[in-house]
Amino acid sequence: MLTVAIVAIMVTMFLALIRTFLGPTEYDRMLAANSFGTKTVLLIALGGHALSWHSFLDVALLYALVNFVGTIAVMRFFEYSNASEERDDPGAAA
Amino acid sequence: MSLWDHLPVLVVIIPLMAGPLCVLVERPLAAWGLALAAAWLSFAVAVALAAQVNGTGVISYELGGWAPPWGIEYRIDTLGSYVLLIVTGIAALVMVAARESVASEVPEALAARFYAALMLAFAGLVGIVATGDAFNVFVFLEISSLASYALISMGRDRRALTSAFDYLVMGTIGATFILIGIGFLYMMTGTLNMQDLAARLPEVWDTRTVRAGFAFLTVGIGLKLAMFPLHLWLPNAYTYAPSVVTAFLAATATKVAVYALLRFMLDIFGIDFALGRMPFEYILLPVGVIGILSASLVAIYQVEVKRLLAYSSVAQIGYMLLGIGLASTTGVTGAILHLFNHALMKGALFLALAAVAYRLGSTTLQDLTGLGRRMPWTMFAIVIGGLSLIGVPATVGFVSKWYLVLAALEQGLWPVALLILLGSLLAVVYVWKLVEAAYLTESRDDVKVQEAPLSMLVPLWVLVIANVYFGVNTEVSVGLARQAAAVLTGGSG
Amino acid sequence: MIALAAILLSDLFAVVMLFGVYSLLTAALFMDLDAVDVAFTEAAVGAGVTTVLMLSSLHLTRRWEALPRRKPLLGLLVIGITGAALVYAVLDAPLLGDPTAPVHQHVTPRYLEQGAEEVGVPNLVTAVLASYRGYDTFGETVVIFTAGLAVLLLLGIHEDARMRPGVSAIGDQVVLRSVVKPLLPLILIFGLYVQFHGDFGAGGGFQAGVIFATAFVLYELVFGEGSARAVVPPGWLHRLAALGVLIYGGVGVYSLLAGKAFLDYSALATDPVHGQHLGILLVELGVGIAVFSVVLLIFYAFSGRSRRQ
Amino acid sequence: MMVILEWLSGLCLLLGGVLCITGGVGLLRMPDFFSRVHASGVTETLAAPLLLSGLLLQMELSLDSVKVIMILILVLATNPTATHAMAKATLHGGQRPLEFANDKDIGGDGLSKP
Amino acid sequence: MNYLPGIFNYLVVVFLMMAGFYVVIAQGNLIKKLVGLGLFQASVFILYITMGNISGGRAPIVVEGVTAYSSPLPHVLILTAIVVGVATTAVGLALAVRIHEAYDSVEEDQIHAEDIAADEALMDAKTTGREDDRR
Repeated sequence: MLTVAIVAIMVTMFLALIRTFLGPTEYDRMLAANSFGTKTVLLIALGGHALSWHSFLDVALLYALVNFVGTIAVMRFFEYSNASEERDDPGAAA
Repeated sequence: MSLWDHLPVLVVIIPLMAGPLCVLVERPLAAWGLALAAAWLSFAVAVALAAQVNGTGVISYELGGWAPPWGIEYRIDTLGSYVLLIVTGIAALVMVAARESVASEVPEALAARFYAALMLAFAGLVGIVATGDAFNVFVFLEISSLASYALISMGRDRRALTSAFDYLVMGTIGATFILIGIGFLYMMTGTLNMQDLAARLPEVWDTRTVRAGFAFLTVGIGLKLAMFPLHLWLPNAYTYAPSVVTAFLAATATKVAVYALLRFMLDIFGIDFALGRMPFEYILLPVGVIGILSASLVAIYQVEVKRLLAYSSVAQIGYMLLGIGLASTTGVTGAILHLFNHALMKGALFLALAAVAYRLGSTTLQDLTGLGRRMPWTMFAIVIGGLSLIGVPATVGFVSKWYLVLAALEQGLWPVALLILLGSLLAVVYVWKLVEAAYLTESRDDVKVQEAPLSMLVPLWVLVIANVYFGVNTEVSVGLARQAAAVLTGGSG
Repeated sequence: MIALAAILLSDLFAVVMLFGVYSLLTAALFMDLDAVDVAFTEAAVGAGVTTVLMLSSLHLTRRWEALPRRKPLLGLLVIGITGAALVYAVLDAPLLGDPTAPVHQHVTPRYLEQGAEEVGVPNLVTAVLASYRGYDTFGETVVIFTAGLAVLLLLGIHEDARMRPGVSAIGDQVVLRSVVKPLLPLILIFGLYVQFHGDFGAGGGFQAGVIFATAFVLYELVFGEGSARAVVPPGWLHRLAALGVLIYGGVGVYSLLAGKAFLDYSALATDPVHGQHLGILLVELGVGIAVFSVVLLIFYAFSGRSRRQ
Repeated sequence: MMVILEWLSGLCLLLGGVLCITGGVGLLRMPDFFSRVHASGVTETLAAPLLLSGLLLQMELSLDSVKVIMILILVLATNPTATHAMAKATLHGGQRPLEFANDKDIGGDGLSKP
Repeated sequence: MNYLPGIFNYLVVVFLMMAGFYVVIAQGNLIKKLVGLGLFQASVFILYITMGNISGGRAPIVVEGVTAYSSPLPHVLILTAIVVGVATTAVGLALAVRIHEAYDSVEEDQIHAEDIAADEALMDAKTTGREDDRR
């Protein structure tokens, strides 16, 4: 079952990756990257257990943290930046 | 162990610790005093080290108390102590002149941090020279480079920023290449200690990995060194950096890179590998010659004096590469001598320019017009430095070029010897431009310009006198250089 | 593959996001190659610090890349040569995981066999990092300090009257605030754990410093510029960073004065192994302080700029 | 007892895996940002605890299980928050869900304008 | 992934390295250059870690009953290198920000164009100034 779950996570990561490439808006990329990050956390937690890595949980914990902070940072700098010139044309991301 | 045994590490640690302390004290004057004291102490340690090496031979120091292949070793031989002397000496002199110049070119609020960065750049360079561990070279290289990027960007012109950025990109590529090279060596030998590497490399000489590692190291150091086709970052960086920084970096940074090249190529790989199995001399010779000629030619057309001298630096680096490429003891002696001499001349010239910049605010050829009468001491220093660049007898430039020509003739390379002379002729042209502007052109306005302050003149003239002294009395410098070269080339000749 | 996309996209924002993802993947690869500590650092640094810094500087500069590009011919040529050299080199390299490779034959065995006894730390990476090659790590700390100094010289930290605690830059995200608030102490505890658990598992001063700084960055991001500054004033940070470096160097100087080599921790206590332990603890603390303050300093410097435009 | 645990954990993992893929497909196939947020956010929030508790059931009780619980808490706390904040940010940035594409008045924009 | 043929990992590294290097050389955008630099360095890290790996080994943390560990030395080197890398990136970004403030652009071509324009303007000013003197 562990293997099945790991494969499932990998597939999802791949899907999220495609979404990150495609865009089309920065929000989609943000979302996909965030989702990708969460999946990485899960992957490390499960995979680490399966392959009995040392102290993989610390790493997973750190990932979860970094992922969250990264997402917040993206929002802070791209959506709530007080400078309005950043908002020229969000639709043209692709 | 007494303090006497700790000299190899002290020479690095003193400036390294002075950096953070400078940040802590915050007042510019205090920071300057601290930096000055650290630089002079470091110089004193270097002198003591040189004496020690002269007396007892190679000094090895085990950092952290771990024996070499496992821990990091500091290893100082004749060449190392020689380069240490140059670097710390120049730093000590530059620091004396720094106060006035920095006060005029750097905002006061940043001055303490500026000194801290200067100390760190200095410590990084010294660390590269002192270490006997390949990876440690990379670490200290990055300390000095990061500090120099910041220092260069402190120039007043906005182009200082772009030139610092270019330097950063080029420098990081160079450092990464060095990292790749070290990685390949480590992969094949399993060790990072230089002596150990030298002992273990012959077994794996014939693998492609080692050859590629050699190539990556050469290119990487070449980038840092401003070897001819990779020199593009240097002129801008030297032109727009604050004058003190230019004086310091021009006299030391590239010299340390040349040292690293010598160390890696001749010491670790060994002359048999570098010249026997790899076409090292066929690359270095033409690169050196083309570098000399083209950079000198470009220098002739510059109007900004700092940039002119920067191109001349690229040309002088060509001479050093040429000396290494000649691959004989005489050639390497010439290269090491030129390393020493060039530090003296460029130190003097850029310090003189710092004085000019201090009084005038800029250093184009136009600004120099008529300065021969207004700032006689400074301009006379420039003239002597220039003569030394050309290689006029009784200056240091003559000595090293003499050895280079000699080395070329030894191997029957007449054309190379002629090209060296041609390079000197080109140097005559660009130095003449300076002299003409300073003495033979009428000044166009009568703004009263005073002679530079004493604190700048004294270190300047110490360097100038050293230029002449080591040009006349060649015993010490040539003796040391020959000794170092003999060790590097395996005592063959 | 991600790298390719990074070349092709001209939206710098997307490029940076992909860089973050790429660095997560790299870290996962490191995990797979048994390099736990490296994965840990890469995740904290590559995916965390670098991404946040790149985002904030993008915010300060242009988001879109100008379209006309230069002809890449020369670049391709250089890359072709370098790539060829690399492939050439790699053909003779020992295979992945080959136990007879020189790397595993020469210096490494001593670390593996005696490291645990000589240094008294089960995590050999920490043992090598802080003791055998402690001087490199000292250099590394100085590099970090230099970077902080350089950023300070370049950007400076600006006190802006508009930066009061409570004025949030991120708008009115009530949910976000209420979730982040209880999270912060947890992060700090995690940081402490990483700092002091480094002897036994993955972690150490560097990673802990980053995690600590992350907590404050998060605080500042969510609760507005100035709120973290009220807790840790920017004016202290460079002193704190200098202090971190000096702690490390101080340990070295102490052992030097005690008659041992620079950074020989056995000088710290009568029992050498005990001294090693103490030394590593102190040194890691110095690294942690320096890294924490420099990362936060750099973040302040960037975010302070953004308000000034 | 052990058998039951085994089965339970297998079930959790399986369910979690399925949900995960569902979320991934949703993320890829849904037509606009808000439905994508929904697809990935909701499934992820359930999938992560399922997977982690599946893992927890397989492990022996130790410090590691505490860490797993920590991760669980962290993911549970941050994930919905992040998706929520993102959706809100998107509204703030001027995007509208497909159905309301022409309706300018909805959304939390009024609140979050600085 | 340890069963992959031994050389494959290296080739991936080479590919990544070239991709990063290409970005550094061929791109005109300063920030993108830094991203490329990051890629370039990260690939070197993988190279080092790859050589430290040993098949059937464990992470180098001493545990009872385990004999094969990966070599800790490359890990230590790369830890240092990662830190150096991020330090460089930070300084580079700070420079890019300052450049943007000074030139209002982070495109290399535009910056060069502005520099040349500024040079010419300076020259013009100086030559006209001289002519004024002569008059």
